[in-house]
Amino acid sequence: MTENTLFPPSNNIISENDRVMILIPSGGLRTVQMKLGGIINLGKFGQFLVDNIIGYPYGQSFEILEDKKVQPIKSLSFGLEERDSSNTEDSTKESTPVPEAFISSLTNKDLVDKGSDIQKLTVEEIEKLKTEGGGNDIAKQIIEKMIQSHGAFDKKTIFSQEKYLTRKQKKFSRRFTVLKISPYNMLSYLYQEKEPARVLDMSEETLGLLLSHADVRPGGNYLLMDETGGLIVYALMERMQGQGTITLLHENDQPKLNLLDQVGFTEEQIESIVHPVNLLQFLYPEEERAKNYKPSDEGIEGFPENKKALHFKRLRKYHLLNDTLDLVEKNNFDGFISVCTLNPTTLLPKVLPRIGGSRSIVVYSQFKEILVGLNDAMMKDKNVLMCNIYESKVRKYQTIPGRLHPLMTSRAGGGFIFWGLRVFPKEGIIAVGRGM
Amino acid sequence: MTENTLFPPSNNIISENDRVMILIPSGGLRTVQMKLGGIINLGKFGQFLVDNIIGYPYGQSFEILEDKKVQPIKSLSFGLEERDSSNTEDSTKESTPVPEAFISSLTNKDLVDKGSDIQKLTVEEIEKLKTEGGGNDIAKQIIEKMIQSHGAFDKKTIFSQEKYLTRKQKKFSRRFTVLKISPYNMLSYLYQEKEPARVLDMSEETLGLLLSHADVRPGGNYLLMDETGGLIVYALMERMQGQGTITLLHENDQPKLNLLDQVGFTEEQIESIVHPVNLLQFLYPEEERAKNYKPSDEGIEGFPENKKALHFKRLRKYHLLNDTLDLVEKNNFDGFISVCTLNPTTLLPKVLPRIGGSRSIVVYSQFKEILVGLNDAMMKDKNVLMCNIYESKVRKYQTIPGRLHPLMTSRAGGGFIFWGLRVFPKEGIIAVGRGM
Amino acid sequence: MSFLEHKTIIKEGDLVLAFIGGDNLKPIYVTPGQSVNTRYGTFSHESMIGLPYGSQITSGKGYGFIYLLHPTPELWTISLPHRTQIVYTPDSSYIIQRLNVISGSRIIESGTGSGSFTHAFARTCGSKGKVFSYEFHEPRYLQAKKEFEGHGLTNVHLTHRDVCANGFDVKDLQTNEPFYADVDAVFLDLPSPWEAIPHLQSVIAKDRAVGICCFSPCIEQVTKTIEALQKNGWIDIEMTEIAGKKWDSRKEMIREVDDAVERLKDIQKRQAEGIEKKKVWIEMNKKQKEQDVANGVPLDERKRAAQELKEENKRKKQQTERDYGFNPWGKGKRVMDGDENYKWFDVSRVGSELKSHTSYLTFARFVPQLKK
Amino acid sequence: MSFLEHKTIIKEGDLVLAFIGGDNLKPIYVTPGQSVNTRYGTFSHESMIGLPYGSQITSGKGYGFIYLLHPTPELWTISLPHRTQIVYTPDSSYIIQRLNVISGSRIIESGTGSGSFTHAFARTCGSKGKVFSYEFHEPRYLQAKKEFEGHGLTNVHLTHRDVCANGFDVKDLQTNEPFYADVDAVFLDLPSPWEAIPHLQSVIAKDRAVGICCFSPCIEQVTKTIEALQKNGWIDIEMTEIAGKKWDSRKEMIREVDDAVERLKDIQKRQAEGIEKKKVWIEMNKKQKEQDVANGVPLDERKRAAQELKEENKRKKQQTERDYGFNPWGKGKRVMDGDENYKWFDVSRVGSELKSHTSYLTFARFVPQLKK
Repeated sequence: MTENTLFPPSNNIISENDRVMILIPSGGLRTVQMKLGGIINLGKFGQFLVDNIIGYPYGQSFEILEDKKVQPIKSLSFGLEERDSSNTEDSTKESTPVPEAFISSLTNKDLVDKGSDIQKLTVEEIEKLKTEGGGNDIAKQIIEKMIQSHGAFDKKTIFSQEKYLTRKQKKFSRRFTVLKISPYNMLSYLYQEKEPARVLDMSEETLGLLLSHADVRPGGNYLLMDETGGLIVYALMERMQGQGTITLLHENDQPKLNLLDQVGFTEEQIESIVHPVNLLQFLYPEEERAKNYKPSDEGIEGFPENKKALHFKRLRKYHLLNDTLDLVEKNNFDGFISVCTLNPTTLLPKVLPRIGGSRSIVVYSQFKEILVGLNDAMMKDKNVLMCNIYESKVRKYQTIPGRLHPLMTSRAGGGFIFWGLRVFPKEGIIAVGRGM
Repeated sequence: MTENTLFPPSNNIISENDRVMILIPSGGLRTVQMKLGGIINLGKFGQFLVDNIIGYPYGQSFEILEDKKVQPIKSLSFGLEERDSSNTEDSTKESTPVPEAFISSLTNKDLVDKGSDIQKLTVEEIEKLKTEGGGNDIAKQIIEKMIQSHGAFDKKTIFSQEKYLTRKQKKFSRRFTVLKISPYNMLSYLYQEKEPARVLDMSEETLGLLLSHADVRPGGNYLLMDETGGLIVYALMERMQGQGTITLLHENDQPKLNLLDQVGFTEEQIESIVHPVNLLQFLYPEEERAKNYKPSDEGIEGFPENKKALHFKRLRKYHLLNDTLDLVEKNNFDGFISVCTLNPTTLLPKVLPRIGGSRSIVVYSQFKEILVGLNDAMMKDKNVLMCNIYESKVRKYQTIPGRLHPLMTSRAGGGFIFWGLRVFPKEGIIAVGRGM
Repeated sequence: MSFLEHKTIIKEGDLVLAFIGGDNLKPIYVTPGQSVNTRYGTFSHESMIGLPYGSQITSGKGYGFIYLLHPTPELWTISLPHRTQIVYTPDSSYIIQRLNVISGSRIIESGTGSGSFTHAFARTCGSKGKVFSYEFHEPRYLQAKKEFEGHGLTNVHLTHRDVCANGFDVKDLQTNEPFYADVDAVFLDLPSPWEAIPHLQSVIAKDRAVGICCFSPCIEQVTKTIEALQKNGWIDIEMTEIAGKKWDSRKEMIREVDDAVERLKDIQKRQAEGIEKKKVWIEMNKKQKEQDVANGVPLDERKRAAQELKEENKRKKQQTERDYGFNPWGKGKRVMDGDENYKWFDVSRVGSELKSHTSYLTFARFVPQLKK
Repeated sequence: MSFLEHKTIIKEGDLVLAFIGGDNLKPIYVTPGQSVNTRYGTFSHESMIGLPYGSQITSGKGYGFIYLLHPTPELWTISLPHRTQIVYTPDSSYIIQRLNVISGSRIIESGTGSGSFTHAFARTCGSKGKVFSYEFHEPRYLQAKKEFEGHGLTNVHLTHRDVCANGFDVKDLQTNEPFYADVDAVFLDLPSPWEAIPHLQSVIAKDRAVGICCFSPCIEQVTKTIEALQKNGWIDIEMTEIAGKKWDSRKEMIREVDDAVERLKDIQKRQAEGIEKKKVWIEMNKKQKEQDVANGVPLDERKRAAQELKEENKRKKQQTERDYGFNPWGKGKRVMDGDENYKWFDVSRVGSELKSHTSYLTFARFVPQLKK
């Protein structure tokens, strides 16, 4: 319950030891730590020295030059996007230019589609170019080589040529943006890195919906189940910035919070707000409190340093669990958030007595069918009011004036949430007036 | 199996005795019959004499004049839509004009929202105007009266004024369009008239998806269950235009096809393509064939006319059922379409043996959850291949250049379809290669 | 009572949202002597004081009830009298998430409108953050001012101004001294955001990346907004839409084909019995007539008896018609959803109307050019 | 074999779609001597002749199989080598429905593209209708021509032409005589439909209402299309989008909270037993050492023995780690979906990628002005 704890990253400038998110032209994300003297290798997108990007604000984009140097650039955009920008003088300087010597066709009428036949440049040749060191010049070389060896580039329309170039630039350009790490982009990262199962298939917009429906704010005391390795804990911590408590209910011997290390939290920062409690402790707090071992401080002065440290650590653990059990037994949590795969229909009745009046119950599931069962049960259980199932889906556009349209494909799924309010019904009321 | 039967409406010109669909400015639909000398009463949208619209092509719009006369107009559109039209000279002539004397504000800044307070015209006054006979002039009068008595019309921006006018015009203008009756607009009509349950909540786009997935074409022989009172039968008949057969499986003593009368089919037209068969006859064709009563034609020449007619009707029924049972026992239907509320998971296995190889199985349900159970069962049953659940949702736009956006609200629901293909698996195959 | 922190017990003067039914929430300030009137009864404010939030209370008459809910921005959005188009939770939650609004964030919001989104911003920024909200329409400005004070939104800095004409620069509300807003994120819900965008430069943060979201219903507004953002140095411009859906759950009866077959057999059996009965009845009538004629019963007496018999039969038939025979799905009975005498599917359903569009959301970022 | 009617038995020369798995359909013309090769085995064409459509056949090696499917426009769309952007079934079915295409309809389609939509139009128009299809790109035109002939689409009238420049007027394919197309419905899938719209006047029906659908991916194309439609007298212009979705069903294991509690108890019990065992072991080691020292066992001999014991224990521990103790959800086991030793939810799921946009569909009608 410490106030004013600064959570990572603690400032708005790329700083030594920060964990940062790197966005590459293909849309891919990576997390890396800013170790002075370190070299960040982006594979075919090049390499750069950490020292060269320290001191820039988060959000800055760079182009890789020779010798692992970088040059700040305005943004990652290419070709089509820049063409439509009003300050074209600036942006064409930054983009890989369309070679002017190439002829284009008015329509694609004479273009024969033969797929890979048309690319005379061999895979080996491209691979060789890609592995060569150096900066964005290499990308320009690759793309120019590809155009030269493209049998029918001049048969394409200008539009098709631009589209082709943008695609190649996204594939080869040695540029990147440094983003401040956040739950939002960590979720994107986890999803993209083919681990949707790790985040139970949750989308960014569903996370946002969940946080709003749960009324998460600085100073609240929430009960949370988080099966994502800490992403939801992270999202709450970011919103709360050290004000309030998160009682983390879990089903294992220890809570799994590996993601929090990954984004740079220290154990102390975590302990200052997160109170872990397992199902046994949560359901039988008195029995488990009795088992809570309080280390004796007899003869503590005479202990060697390491033994003293161990003693204080054990004492801290003892107090943390006691404090947590106090929170549990108060039966007044400011909300319950569940992002886990236990059957919510049997779980929720066990949790409800611990939640404060008029506070939110928010249960996430990858599958609507599971929440239909829960909603049905809760409509009968009079302790939860205004039960419904909600979904939020974002639809992104190709935002190029003159070529505006929704993206042709997007990720499916993203999950659903159940939202209801904990209430205290009177006994023996005739069901008149409840507009169900 | 008669070829070349002409189905109603039999031509493209509004003709005597046709059943037609009337579209009114509010978007509402009505079905009426073109009885010569008849008067069609559209309530507050006015009245007109049938004779005055005979001979125009379907799709024609009209404005109601004095004395139940009409004047053909280009379209139903108003205000905003017309403003953006290129041939404004034409269209402003047709639309209720914005009174030019009214002042408008640059912004809505000074407009105080008080809802109904602002309308000084009493409800009674409007009601009185609405019930007055006459043509579109009345609408113009009502709208001008409303503007005059609107306390803050001059405080609105031109855009708000136009929006207000369009809304009022849609509410009061005495205009209409005559549409050819079709399954598409009958479905819209049934849905709009607050009978979504009658069509099992099916949307127009879902009907389209169902017909395509079922591979409905002239000449096919389909097995159909239709709990909508005949809408699906109608949709198939329209597509097939008398070529092929529809075996209509139903669970009652008689099939319910009241919708077909409503759109103007004769009994003969229906009998020429629709073969009704109830569940008992379908499941036990031999036993039911044995019970099929063939009227004796002994002494037929001596019968009085009415008895003779009855005899031939009975004979026709006898043959129709026999033909239908032949179709059933051939086990070679060109597809199965189910739009009914029987549990599909237990129904489908009883129907499958009657369906031809590689033919479509299409099952509609209002609820995805019901089809999830079916899909699951069919993935285990090796007799149906490529099972999936499909949904199609149309999103309509306010199609006014300069003010283009999706409609703010649209109907929810619309249903889902299960689609799979009937196949003949070999016995005892090891499940290698089926990429499920 | 404040939207920035939660209370457990209802006190005099608190804002309570009375749940009447469905989405019907009635905001009330607890005032002794006053009462809430619904069609289910009257509920005195006094009876609410001292109860925990979330309590159910019954009306004086003892039938009918309401629940006493603690206000949150999301519930406030539901209960709100709609003065203008509202930013609903699917949109507002995504905007907050994507603009990375957290405790301590400094936000610009224009226009204030009905003030619903202001509540969500204020809750999320907390007492360490700040929401600069601008409204050009005076009655709406005054209404919002009163509401924010009543709701304890102490972190909202409300200004009555047309930002398109006069920009975003702020003054201390007490001293009237201008100060630097130093804003992290901007939300523009204006008919022509492109007129406001050039004015942002003087108020946004100079030492860190700033996010923006412009909220416009029409596609043409988006096009102009994108142009203005590009012209003013904003990058990573992306237009999006949010589709929010809400379902309820219900029970749908399972109708088995075997039951349908049994029902058909039953109908046929009853029809056959009917034909048999009719034959018997005709035969009986015939015999009666012969007998009557033989016994010399007068014609009109015979007619009257026949008529009586006919009516008697009609009555009987009507009674049998009300009897559905084999009736596996409770036809004609009042069956409650989930009745355990029947089998049920668990299904879900969106209400009859769907919010298919609210507005286009155009996001962008501004990254200050810092020299190393 | 033809897309316009269905056969029951596979004959030589027929087009068969071989179902390999998932959405993988391989079109083959049944030719004795040839065979289908998949990674599951080889399937001779000869073995297909005489079988009913829908049959499953096994490979020569006896393992692996394929299904022999009858082509339909919808399956053809799935199996098609994607030469151009394809109009998928959710869009094509809605367009057919809304333009009221039925047996006997006369349709214009431009461009032909990969010819997938042509199949659906031809199937629905039937032998009494006509599809006028235009393709400006010669290789695609030739490919389509060959395909339509092979597929028995006798009602398709294919023209190699740039309709934007040269309009829609048709000539008899044999006699080269111009004739009146008399068209009921028009579908334009062109980069600039506004250039083609003015040419429609001479080919559409003059005595009845005509429908049109323009298929364009970008919003700016729609704007230009609407202008052209208005200018050319089309009415009731409405832009729409179709969202099509496809789900499969699967089983998700039900994990009960009671089992989780039991599992935690079990873990704690085993941990306590572990601590107890460790204590016993330490005590035992200590005694052994004292004994060994007392017995004068040399130091390296004692070290070797201790090392052996340690390794033995490590092996044992690894074995016990593989034992999950109370294991209600089959952790570490290969559990098949729906295994009856566990409880399951029936759930549905869209594949990992969603088609979120194909094109905007702009519909309009043209009503001829008939004098009474």
